Amino acid sequence: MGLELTTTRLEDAAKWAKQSTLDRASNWGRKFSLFTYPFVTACCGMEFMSVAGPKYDIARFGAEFPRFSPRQSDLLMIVGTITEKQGPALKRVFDQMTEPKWVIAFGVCASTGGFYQNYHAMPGADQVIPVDVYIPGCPPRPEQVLDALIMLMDRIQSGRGHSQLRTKRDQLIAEAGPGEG
Amino acid sequence: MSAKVLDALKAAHGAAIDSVETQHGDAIAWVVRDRLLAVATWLKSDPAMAFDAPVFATCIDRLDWKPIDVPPGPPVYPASAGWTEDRPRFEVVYQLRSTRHRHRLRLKCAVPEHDARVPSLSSLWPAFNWQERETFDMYGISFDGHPDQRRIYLYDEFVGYPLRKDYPKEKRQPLVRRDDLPINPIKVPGGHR
Amino acid sequence: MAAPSTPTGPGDASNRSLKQLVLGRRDVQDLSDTEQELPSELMTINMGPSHPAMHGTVRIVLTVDGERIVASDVQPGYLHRCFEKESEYATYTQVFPYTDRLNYVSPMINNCGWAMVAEKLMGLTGKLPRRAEYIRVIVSEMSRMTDHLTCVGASAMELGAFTPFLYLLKCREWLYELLEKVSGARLTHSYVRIGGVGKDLTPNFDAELTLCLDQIVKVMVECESMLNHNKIFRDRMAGVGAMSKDDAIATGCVGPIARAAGVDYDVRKDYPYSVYPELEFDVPVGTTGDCYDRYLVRIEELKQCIRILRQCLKQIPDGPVMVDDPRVALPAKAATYNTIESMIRHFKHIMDGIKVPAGEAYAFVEGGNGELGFYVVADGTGRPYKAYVRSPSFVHLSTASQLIHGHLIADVVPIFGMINMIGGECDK
Amino acid sequence: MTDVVKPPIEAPKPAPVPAPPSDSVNLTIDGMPVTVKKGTNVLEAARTLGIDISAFCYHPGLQVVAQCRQCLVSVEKNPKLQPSCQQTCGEGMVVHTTDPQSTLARKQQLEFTLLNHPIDCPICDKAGECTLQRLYFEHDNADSRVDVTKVHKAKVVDLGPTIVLDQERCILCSRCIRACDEVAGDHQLEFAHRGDHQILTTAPGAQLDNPYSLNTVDVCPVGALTAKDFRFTMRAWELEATPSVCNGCATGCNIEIHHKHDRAWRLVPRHNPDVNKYWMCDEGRLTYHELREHRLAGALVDGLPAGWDRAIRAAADHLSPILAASRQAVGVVLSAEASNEDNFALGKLAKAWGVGSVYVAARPDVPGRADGRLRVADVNPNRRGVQLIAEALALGARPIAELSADVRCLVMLGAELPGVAPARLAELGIIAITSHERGAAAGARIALPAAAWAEVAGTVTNAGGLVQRMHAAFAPPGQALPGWEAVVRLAQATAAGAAGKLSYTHAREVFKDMTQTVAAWSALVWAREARPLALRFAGSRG
Repeated sequence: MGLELTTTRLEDAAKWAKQSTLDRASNWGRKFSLFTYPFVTACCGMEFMSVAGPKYDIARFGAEFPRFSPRQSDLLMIVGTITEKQGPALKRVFDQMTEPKWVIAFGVCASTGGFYQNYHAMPGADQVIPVDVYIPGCPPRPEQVLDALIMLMDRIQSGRGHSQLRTKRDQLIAEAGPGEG
Repeated sequence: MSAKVLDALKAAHGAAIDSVETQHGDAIAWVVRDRLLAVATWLKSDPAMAFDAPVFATCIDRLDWKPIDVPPGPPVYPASAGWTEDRPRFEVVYQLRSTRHRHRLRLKCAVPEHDARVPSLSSLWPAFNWQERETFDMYGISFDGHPDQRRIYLYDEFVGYPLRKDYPKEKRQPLVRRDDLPINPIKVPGGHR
Repeated sequence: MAAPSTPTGPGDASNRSLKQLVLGRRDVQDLSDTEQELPSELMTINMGPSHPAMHGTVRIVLTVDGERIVASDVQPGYLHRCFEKESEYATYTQVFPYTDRLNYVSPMINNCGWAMVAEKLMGLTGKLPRRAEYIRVIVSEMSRMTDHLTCVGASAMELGAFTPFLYLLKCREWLYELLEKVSGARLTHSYVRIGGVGKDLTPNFDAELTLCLDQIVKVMVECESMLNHNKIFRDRMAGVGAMSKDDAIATGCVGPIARAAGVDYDVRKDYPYSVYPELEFDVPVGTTGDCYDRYLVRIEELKQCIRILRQCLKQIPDGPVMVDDPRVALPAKAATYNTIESMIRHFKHIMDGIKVPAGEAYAFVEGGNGELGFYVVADGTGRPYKAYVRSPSFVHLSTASQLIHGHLIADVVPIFGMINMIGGECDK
Repeated sequence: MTDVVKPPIEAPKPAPVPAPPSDSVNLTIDGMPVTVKKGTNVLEAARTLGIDISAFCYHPGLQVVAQCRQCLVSVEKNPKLQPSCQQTCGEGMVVHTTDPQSTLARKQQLEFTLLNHPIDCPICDKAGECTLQRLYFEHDNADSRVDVTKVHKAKVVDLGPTIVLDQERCILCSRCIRACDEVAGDHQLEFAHRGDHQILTTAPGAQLDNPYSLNTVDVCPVGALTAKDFRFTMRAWELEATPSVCNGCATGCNIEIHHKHDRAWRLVPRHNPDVNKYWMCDEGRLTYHELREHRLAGALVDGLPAGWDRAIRAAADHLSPILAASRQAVGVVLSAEASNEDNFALGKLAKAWGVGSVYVAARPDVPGRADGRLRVADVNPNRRGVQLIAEALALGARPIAELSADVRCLVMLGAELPGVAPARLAELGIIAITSHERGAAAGARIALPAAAWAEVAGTVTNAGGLVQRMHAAFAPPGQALPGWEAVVRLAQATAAGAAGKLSYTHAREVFKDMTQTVAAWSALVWAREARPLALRFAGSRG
């Protein structure tokens, strides 16, 4: 594969990545069977309940099944404020999930820290792990969450999730052989 | 009702009480630090007081206390006498309630910065166990005789006491190294003093 | 407090309607089925900080002998968002959103508590328009309902009963929609203001709430029939995590937990505030202080909430919803844009904050979990010098170690469910 | 102020003699007795009691004109209301400020003032620190009663190089006119027209261009006069204030640094009756721009970036052989622009090394600058301090222009070596401890980044010998450290550190050592650190 990898940026992996039919098929399967690990910490959890509850019903999108073991889940929903004390736990949960995995930052606290800018609130979960979709709102409305889920599905289908890209990049580097990169 | 409690307290423990005041109907008694445990024991056991229920314990850091727009006339705050520039920096506050008499009382203890200790009341009211740990965690007040004085909200690696007025609000002490982040020089707010 | 407290017997005089419902209880000691086995080593197990059965985030380091808990270290703080530090940097009005996120299951009550402490410092207590007081009670009681609905529903779900969870969540959704119509936000309302409330109720709020309550009553009948005599539910709840009356008082417990243990203490009755003296309601009190009694107390409080709400809808007068005091009330928008006087006043209120005279005060309300208080030291500026929240969850969680002592690991789940530890409130 | 280090070292003022009884008068204000010095006006007397009488035109540093009529009070046995700023306290006088008559008069006066005031608060630079806003909010707070069209005037009048005037916002208090007259001694502003068409203006064709013009912005109670330098840059209430001392010249005006987001946004004068009263010059106000220009953020070795450790090692490697060969070959340059602490630490190091020659670098005097007011010819903030330190340490310091031909290596504080020929500079191996990368420091062999004056705690000595305290307002850029700390690191890397004499960890320790060495400063104490005060917390002090 005559690629010259001059950089290891994730965006380039996306550029080089060509989806095979198999990729497309497996990504189609992945996007409709998301197993969620709800990392619920705070107020957003109430809205997460509503999303999972009868009226908004996340089951319509194939993501209703919360798995409380990170090893069995592929979507990490960070629901609520992440604090410095929580950071190691979050990172550990993320590390325990198997590839491919995706992350949604649910609410403004998980995205940027929101109006908690202080010594203990982390300014966004992306300080410690990569995030695929950010949902604004304090807390977001359930409709926003469903919208974010659909956005994530698009991303999964096109193979542009963080972990998909990272896998692709590693693959490309391996194919390019030693001495490159 | 609050006046009755304060009068009884003064009558029984005159020497241990620095001063008493009432603010917005809340009874407040300033207790000499060394006598706090004795006064509290009496408050709990005396049938006329019967402060059986603890409400909260906390601390006030008066580091930059400069009340403004104070109405003219004698100072409304603090009403207790003897307050000058070299006043103690901290005030430890205990709020008590009596289920029988329904009265409430706030005990205050002046605590200087260089000797930030008070006797623990957790042996009298178990609820103060965690409340005092919280006060220790946030203000660095040490409670003599506390069975388990550890940080409660923050982690052991945390340096300093965040609710002190001189702790910068946004001074974070991360537990997870942020390697993947774009390089931001981590600055210590306030710089070199 | 090393040993678990034995449940007190039934027959307490204050027991109104619950004594028939405490049947089928087993004594704590009977639970032992591993007593006669070979001696085993103690094991340390870590629960949390991200655990499905923990409401919010708390970490428990359990030392177990087989399945039995012999020691535990409960570690809160994973959601410490520095309410007090943030409040010192926010104006009194800007603190309302932070209070929303303390007990995020019943934000309106927190709003009221914060407003009341500022009003106490400003000498406005009792001078609010009556309509504002009634609106505050209405939204508070609705919030209390969402709190109890969530607590009961989630606890039931954690014990395997998924249907009541969905039913009760449906009720909560109705209440959220009503509160959204009133305040503009589903969950974090920031609706109450110092000196009144943000805006008036919607025009047909009366009919909508009545309809909503009627439906909730029906759903509650369904849920109670599913839970009250459900064998699994009762076996998991009754006799679990019991607390004596004396312990409840000494450990500072309040609200449903203390009332389940027989402590007849409700801020709305004992230190009446707002228009509660004009409303008729009962305070349910349990006898044994175990999880099942806590469940029953919450269910009964839900019914009392409905009773209060129906009275409020009948009694609420017309009139303004904000006190007529330029120190706290914002001018009308039209005047703000067209006259310099109102513009200045608006500017000063928003940018400098409402000036609260120097002093200190402690004001408290009956929150979803009990006495929720705010202790504020003001220095005359528009921002609190110190703001402390007396959070019932924190006090209740401090008893958890003692409540789960001697129980099985599985019992941790109902005990924590019924303590109803709310992370935002507990960790501040 | 607590952070002015007292007493002054030269010509100490005689201790204040207790005022004889005849020098004070007793009066009663709102039922409260008060004793004040003879000649005090009622408004100031009331302020000592905590009674805030509203006023626009009164300024304690300016002449009293009593033209805004906002401070009217009732004085018993006086049929008419009296302006309290002009009313001198008399023995036995009984003053009322809360009686219905005077309260109403003040309220109505405020209503008149607001009559034509534009609804500009959201776009006004003064909003948040505006006296009109404060007085309305605290003393009136009533709704508008008028429904007439406001008189319109010019919104953007360019008064000169520094100031823009909004005539609509002007409330005609004349403070700015008096500030020009009394502070700058230059009558450049005047009122024109009559009634509600009256405006503030300069003479036709003339400009407001005196060197103290920006003081008019400070005294303006509303947002009529705004500084071109500051307008539309930052919200006043979001700034934080840290007390410090102006480093623009040898006067040492007391200032507040108003800062946010780790940079200064403006400097404003801070009241000090012994130095600058309420004022400072325009040039001094604009010195904060230098804090962001040509800054050295990291250590450089031969012009290339290096970490602190590498740079210090390189400096030690460079110095040690030269020092070992000949003490005469190394020169140390103290700087009249650096603080006492930095100079003292470097002076001590020079002693420890035993170098042959010590010099003082200072910016040359600007002869036309001195005006007998605040501006002086010497534009170095600390020339006097360096002299005293050099004398106390017996360094035999000479001006840098007398640089000896033997010197092959210079260890210098600051960036400039005025009076040294460029050719000579090129052959010197310079080790510079500097906040800015310019002048001689730009060609230094090793440049160590130092914090600038607004970023560190320290003291400077003004021309009168007054030692004044500066506080750190914000963090220095990049890896910059306080100058004395750089000196300590340098000392520890060379043999001098072994003596243990230079092991300071805080400016306080340098100061303490310095006061023990410099006899004239033996009575000085290190003032407590001042924490930045957010202007918003100042609330309504406007």
